Amino acid sequence: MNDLNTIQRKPTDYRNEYKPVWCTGCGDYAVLKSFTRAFAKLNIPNERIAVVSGIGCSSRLPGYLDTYGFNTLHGRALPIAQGLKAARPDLTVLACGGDGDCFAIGTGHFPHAIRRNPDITYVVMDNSIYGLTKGQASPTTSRAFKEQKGLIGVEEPPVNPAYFAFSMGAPFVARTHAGNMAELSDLIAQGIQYPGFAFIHCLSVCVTYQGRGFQEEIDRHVHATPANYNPGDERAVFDLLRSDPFAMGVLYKKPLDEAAFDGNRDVPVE
Amino acid sequence: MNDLNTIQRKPTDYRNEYKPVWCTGCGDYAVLKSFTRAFAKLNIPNERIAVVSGIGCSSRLPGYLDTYGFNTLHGRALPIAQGLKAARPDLTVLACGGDGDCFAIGTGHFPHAIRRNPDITYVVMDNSIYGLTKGQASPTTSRAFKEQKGLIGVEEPPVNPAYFAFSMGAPFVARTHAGNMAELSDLIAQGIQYPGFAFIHCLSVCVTYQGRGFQEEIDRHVHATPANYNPGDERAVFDLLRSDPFAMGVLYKKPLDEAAFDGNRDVPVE
Amino acid sequence: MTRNQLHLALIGSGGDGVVASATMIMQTAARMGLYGIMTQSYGPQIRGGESAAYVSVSTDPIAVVGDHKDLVVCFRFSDVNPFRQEVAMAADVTLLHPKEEQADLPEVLKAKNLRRIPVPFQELLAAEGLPEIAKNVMVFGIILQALGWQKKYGEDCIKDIFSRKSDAVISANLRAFDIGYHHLKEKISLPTLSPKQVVKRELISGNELCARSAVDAGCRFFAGYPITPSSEIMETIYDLLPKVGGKLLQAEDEIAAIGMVLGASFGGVPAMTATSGPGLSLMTEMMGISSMTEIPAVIVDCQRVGPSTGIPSRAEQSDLWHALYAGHGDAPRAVLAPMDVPSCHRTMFQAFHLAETYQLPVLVLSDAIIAQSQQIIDNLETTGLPQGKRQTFQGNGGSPYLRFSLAHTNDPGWNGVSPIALPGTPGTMHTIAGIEHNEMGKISSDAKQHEIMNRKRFRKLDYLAEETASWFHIFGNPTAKHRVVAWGSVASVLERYVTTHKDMALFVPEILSPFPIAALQDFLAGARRSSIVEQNFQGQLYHYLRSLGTIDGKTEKICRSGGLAFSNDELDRLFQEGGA
Amino acid sequence: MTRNQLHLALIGSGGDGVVASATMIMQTAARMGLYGIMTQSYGPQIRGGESAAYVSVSTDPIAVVGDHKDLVVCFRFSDVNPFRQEVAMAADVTLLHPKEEQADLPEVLKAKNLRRIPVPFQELLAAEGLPEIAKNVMVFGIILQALGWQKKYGEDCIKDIFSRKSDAVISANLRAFDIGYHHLKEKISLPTLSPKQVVKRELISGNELCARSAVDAGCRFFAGYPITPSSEIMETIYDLLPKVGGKLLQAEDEIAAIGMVLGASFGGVPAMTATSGPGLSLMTEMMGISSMTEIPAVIVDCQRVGPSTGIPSRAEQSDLWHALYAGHGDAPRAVLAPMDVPSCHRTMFQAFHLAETYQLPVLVLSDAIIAQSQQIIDNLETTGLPQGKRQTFQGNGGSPYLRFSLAHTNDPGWNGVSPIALPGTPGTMHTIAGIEHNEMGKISSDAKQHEIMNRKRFRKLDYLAEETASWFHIFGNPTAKHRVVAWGSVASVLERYVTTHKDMALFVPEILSPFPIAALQDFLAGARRSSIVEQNFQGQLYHYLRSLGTIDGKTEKICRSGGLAFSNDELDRLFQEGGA
Ligand SMILES: Cc1ncc(C[n+]2csc(CCOP(=O)(O)OP(=O)(O)O)c2C)c(N)n1
Ligand SMILES: Cc1ncc(C[n+]2csc(CCOP(=O)(O)OP(=O)(O)O)c2C)c(N)n1
Ligand code: SF4
Ligand code: SF4
Ligand SMILES: [Mg+2]
Ligand SMILES: [Mg+2]
Repeated sequence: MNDLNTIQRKPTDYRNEYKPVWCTGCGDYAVLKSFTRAFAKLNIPNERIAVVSGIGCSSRLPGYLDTYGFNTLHGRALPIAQGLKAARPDLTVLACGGDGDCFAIGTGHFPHAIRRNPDITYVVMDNSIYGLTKGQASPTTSRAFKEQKGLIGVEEPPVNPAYFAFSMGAPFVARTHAGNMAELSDLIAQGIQYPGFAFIHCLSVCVTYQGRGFQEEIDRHVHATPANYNPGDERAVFDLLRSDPFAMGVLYKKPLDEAAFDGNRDVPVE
Repeated sequence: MNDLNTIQRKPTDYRNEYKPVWCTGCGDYAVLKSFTRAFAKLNIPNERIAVVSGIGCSSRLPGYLDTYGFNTLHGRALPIAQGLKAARPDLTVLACGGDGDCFAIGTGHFPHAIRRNPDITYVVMDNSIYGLTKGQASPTTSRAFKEQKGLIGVEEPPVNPAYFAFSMGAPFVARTHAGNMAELSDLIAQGIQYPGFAFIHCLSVCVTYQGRGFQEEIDRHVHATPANYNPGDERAVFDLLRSDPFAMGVLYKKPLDEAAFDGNRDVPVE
Repeated sequence: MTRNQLHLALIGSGGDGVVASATMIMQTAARMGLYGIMTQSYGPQIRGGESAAYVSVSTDPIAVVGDHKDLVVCFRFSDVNPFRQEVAMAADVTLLHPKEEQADLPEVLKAKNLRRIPVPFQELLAAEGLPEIAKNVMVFGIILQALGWQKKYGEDCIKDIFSRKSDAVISANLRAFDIGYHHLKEKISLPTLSPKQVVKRELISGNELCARSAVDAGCRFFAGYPITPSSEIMETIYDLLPKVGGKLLQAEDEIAAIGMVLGASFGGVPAMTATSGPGLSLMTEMMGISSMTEIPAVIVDCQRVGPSTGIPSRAEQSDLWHALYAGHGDAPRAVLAPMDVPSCHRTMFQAFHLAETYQLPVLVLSDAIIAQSQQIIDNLETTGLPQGKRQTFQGNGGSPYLRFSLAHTNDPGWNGVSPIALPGTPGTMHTIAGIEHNEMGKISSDAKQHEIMNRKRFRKLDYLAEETASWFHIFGNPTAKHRVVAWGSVASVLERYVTTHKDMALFVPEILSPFPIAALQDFLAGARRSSIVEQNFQGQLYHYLRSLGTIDGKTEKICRSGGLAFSNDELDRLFQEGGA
Repeated sequence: MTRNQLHLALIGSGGDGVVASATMIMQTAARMGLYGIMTQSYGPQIRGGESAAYVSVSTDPIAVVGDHKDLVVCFRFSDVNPFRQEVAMAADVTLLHPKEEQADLPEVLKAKNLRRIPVPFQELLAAEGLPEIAKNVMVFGIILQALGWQKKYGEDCIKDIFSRKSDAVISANLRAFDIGYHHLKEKISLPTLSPKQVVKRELISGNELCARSAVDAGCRFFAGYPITPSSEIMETIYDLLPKVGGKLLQAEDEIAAIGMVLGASFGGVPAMTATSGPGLSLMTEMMGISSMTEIPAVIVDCQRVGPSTGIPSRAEQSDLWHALYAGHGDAPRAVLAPMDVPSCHRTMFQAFHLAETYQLPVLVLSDAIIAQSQQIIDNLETTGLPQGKRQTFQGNGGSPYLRFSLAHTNDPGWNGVSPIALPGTPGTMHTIAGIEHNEMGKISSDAKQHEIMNRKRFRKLDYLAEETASWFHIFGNPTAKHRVVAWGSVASVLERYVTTHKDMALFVPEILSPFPIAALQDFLAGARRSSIVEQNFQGQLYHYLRSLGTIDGKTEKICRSGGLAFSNDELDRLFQEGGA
């Protein structure tokens, strides 16, 4: 294994030469950049990183990284990432994908990944729409937007991703948006350093099917968690998560020693 | 349709002649009885009832009722019940199954059934074990029990069913145990009368693979919710659900008018 | 010069509006009494990347886009590359391209008698102060003039499209159209198409028609999960179902979707779902319980390139084996396939008829080409189509109800179907299960009972096969020496091919399982040569027909992976080479 | 009187301990140098209902439980009913039953020269103050005496079983054994079995052996979800993996299980899962991405009666079509099948060899009989078994790494496999996807590229087929006039059958796909009659072999639904009737 400190890698060192297929203005470009910045910040050797995604516009992300990657099946990033991490705990494993990928077809895997608490950082790029299949309502689409666009499922209230993760017992829960690359890359880096399952809910606009109103709404409402907010106080977390979808930053964090209950993290399968 | 009030049905009127395959002492016998008592209490014509289950010991329950029933696939009671209820809102639809059925393979359907909030009463018979497949750990098996029996998944903390349902937004959440048929049948009746998705977490002992210690522990700890407990106060619900797995009764209940947002409940598909 | 067909291609990228212009041409053709078909193709970019639209207009019904283009509009030569395998030029093709385009002409756009016409698209708009967005309407005008079609039809089309917009928008677009229509000073010598009858016809895609015909055939419940290239079925039926009192649920995944369908169908409501390969694979376990519990379900699979995620937007015929054989255990089912857009209508009636009549799952294998093509079609007849209803049980005076009654086993006329008592019916309460069971539905682990129930379930297929023995088409001269079998969108390519190859006849099954074996045997009898033509790597139909004993080693297997329709040239070559 | 086989049945219900007693007999036989096989059967009740254990002991290796019982212990005549189809009496069967049993002898227990011995089980225990729970040990003693086996072996067995218990427990059980052993005053004239060699052999089930051999073959990761009749594979490998540094995850469902396997395998670790029909159906989509991304995976399917939930505890061979054909798109795979318990060893080596060498999914079709039988087996050899390793890429000095390199396409010796660079390897970073891709793994929607990649993926199968062309067995006289093909547990029933039918030869494939076609053609050449025998309703192997062109309509299809093993009598009848 390379010594972490011999060379200092730049964000661009983590990008390969492929041009993303995303639409101009898609939030996912910023998420891609934030991944590379987080890697550079931690100076992780490219070959030690593996990023596993599902299917969706967002799930194309690993294909643009100069790391190992597996663009798997719709909804299945987490099982595959968990198998990889269990067999190869020596790798830095991340998972990523869309809101549909995680909260529709992938719903069943999410609570169980959280229960197993592997040392994986999972970034959900939430554009509140099925982007790749051209704009159907996803589980996070707001009722107002569904009503306005005539999408199916108007009666169904949206899933609250960070609250879902917290309720299932995720030890590290954060939220930000693609418009804030500094925060996003910092949170990804924190997630990687956190020795358990780190969930990062990242609002990322789909300019084509959600429209720019999504970003405008984010920009209008976004704010940091209150100054006195304690992400270790579960009652406070409950109150915030249920009431405020625009508070950004680390929303919940279990003390490190409680989080890392798998003592055997760095021994790969023989 | 029969007039509800012409005859008064007895619990035994809802049992067919088949002898359950359950082991002697299995908690599911009492659950079956409680179903029939709830039906009799509400005096629902047998033919208006449909009970949909998954696969497991517990999922055999519909086969012993003199109602319509569908013993489906492992983990799939909820999608099938939802399709039935959507197409035939004139029926009283219940779903039932085991902890594995609901919280392992069926996990992905649970939050979405809750979001759609159909008028279905869902009884999970939680023996904290995979009964039918001979005693593997389920998502609700306690870590202590796994450790003691050498079951797989010792590190994984158990799922908290009532809290899961509440977090996902279920408007009616109750808990009891098979040892308390009076309460169970009352809760099932309340669930049926509630005009939205009613989730009933019923601890039910598997004498064969969990052993009688399970029932003893229940008997030792079981208690009603505190006298001043308000199942409409979400903060209080949060506190209770996270701290007390043995409080029994209605744990959470949304006011009726908020719950019944599907205005069109009784018109079957033409 | 008159011809009866003309083939156009529009190639560009985001903002060029190639699909919009092409759609306007199609709508105008439909209004004029012409027929036509249009397909689209995309580069790798999600939106805004390269895209192409192919339009063929014709005086007679046409189901396949023509190979050699008579008119091509290309907005950027560099956009052509992703489509190089699917466009070919007629010898005397006319090419319109921006005046500003400096690059060398790409190989694919070259032709013997190419007529190259640079057009100052940008300038034309700017000169009139029209916004960029009006470009597609202007291009529509240019093409209409080139085709020699009356201006009035184009104007009507625009008024229609923008009917819900302000007058200002309408007049701006009419102006853009006008500029385009009068731009070309010298007349392009494109052949003229004369409609045989001036009548307004309908423009519809295979997916839209699947949805509409399903509702016409009695579908009252739909559950689905989006997936390319099937999503428009859900989107269309979502609009239609409320009008007939039906319901729709968008599911959290495909397992839930087919589960909801089975729940609704258990309730007595004809129900369906639609998906593509990955979703179909996920539905495998549920298909089995539909067979086992004898609960009808209709599943439309819009096939795309596989395996796995494959190429989502491109057609292949490689889900056949899955449709025929997938699922643990012996699980009866029926498999149907439309061959073009209009035949989706008949197929959906057949699907609901078989599912409801025989109480089993019915798969409909469409594909990306049929699903996504926009075709101008004639009025569709519904009379004469099979429209079976589920045989329900209303009580027989006292004797206990047997859901899976075998009472008529010894009656040779019995088709294996037991009347179903729907929830809500008094006196016939029962529980069904995917576990093996006896007549009453009671769980049984008795091996002999299992054999008896298998016989019952498969008996239905025997009778179904009898009823569907005539569900096939023959094209060309049935005594021709070379006999070919094809299905799905490949069949319509071959239908076109045999019209110009008089030594060939074509057999197209409407039902793939149970296969109309006797008819195929008749068809093949006396052939000097026979070929199975399909678009998948392994020759799935070929091996299936061999497994049935219907063909032997002398029949040729002609197959290749999907992604591109066969062209006539390629078929020439393949038939010359002969199959494996 | 000496014989080389004896067949026992123990029938009772909860508390009778029939399985425990039977297991002790098997353990003693293993200790004495005998061979044996034991299967179990249950009534509908989850636990505590009727259950039966069938034991055959033999001086030679034996893989199939004998049809006609020489000794039957029946604790309650009313318990016999669920098993009436699967037990038959030898003419001179000895029947032990409780003295208290008053009912008439059930039909199935009757026999020409039946010797009926009432035993006061209850009294015997009570007289000695022994608890009810000791009954199984006492019964073991009675049987041992009846078999004429030395008391010492029985005592050793008991000491072994209770070795972790207190001395008091051991001595109480020895006492119960002693009472039983000396109970029968008159000698039962059961034939004596003389072991050919006094050696202690191993008693193991098919599932246990699958797990152990997988680990021996290099498996270092397992993920699974419980399902009958496969769960013991997970339970056994859970104990074994930690000893070799491997890992196991119990998944939330089968989709997650196979997903975890693919994740581990992507990491370079040989990995497997095990399931039964319903779980296999759920794994369909994941199998496709294993084919597409060329990531090895081993999937064991312990087949049970289908479709749907079917009969979970009983064997059938009806998942064959699913294994061969399921999954949308053209997706290469290999399919193997053991024919009895010991062959699971060889099969698991073959499975890991093929998966790792050819980078594709390998299915192993076991069944409920093989999975659950307890068999006394000889030491298993590992030398000589295929043990391929994955071809990894370690860098080649600068030129860019191509995950799906086609560089050797024109080299006729190239088997289609591209070396894989594992995560962690510097300089070879890349992303793989279930989407169609080019050599580099980059996403491509080019139809020609798709054809090229299909060729690459299927080229592996051609070379694999060459390597596995000899993976089959022939039993009996290969020139016999009647040639039979069978696989899985049915093959071992036929293996036994052909030993007494000298006019028959049997072909048993170890690999079902790609099928050893040439070998089968050789085998069938010159046959006067040929039959495919299998246990499913549709004749899945038969139709598959026809689809390959390996057999024609003259070969008989002999099949029926599963649930019960073929008996020799039934085979006589079936061969007499001839197939379809
Ligand atoms: C099994 C399966 N079902 C459906 C699809 C079609 N599909 C592809 S991506 C997608 C959803 C995309 O939404 P999301 O996950 O939010 O990602 P986004 O494109 O918005 O980034 C769907 C439904 C599929 N590929 N596989
Ligand atoms: C797809 C599928 N996977 C696995 C199984 C095997 N299986 C049957 S029941 C069951 C779990 C039973 O546990 P639970 O749901 O808690 O019900 P219980 O028997 O404890 O009442 C499992 C894993 C199955 N039938 N189908
Ligand atoms: S469709 Fe939406 S999510 Fe997809 S690339 Fe375009 S903007 Fe991004
Ligand atoms: S195994 Fe357990 S859950 Fe199943 S019937 Fe027996 S006691 Fe009940
Ligand atoms: Mg999205
Ligand atoms: Mg359970």
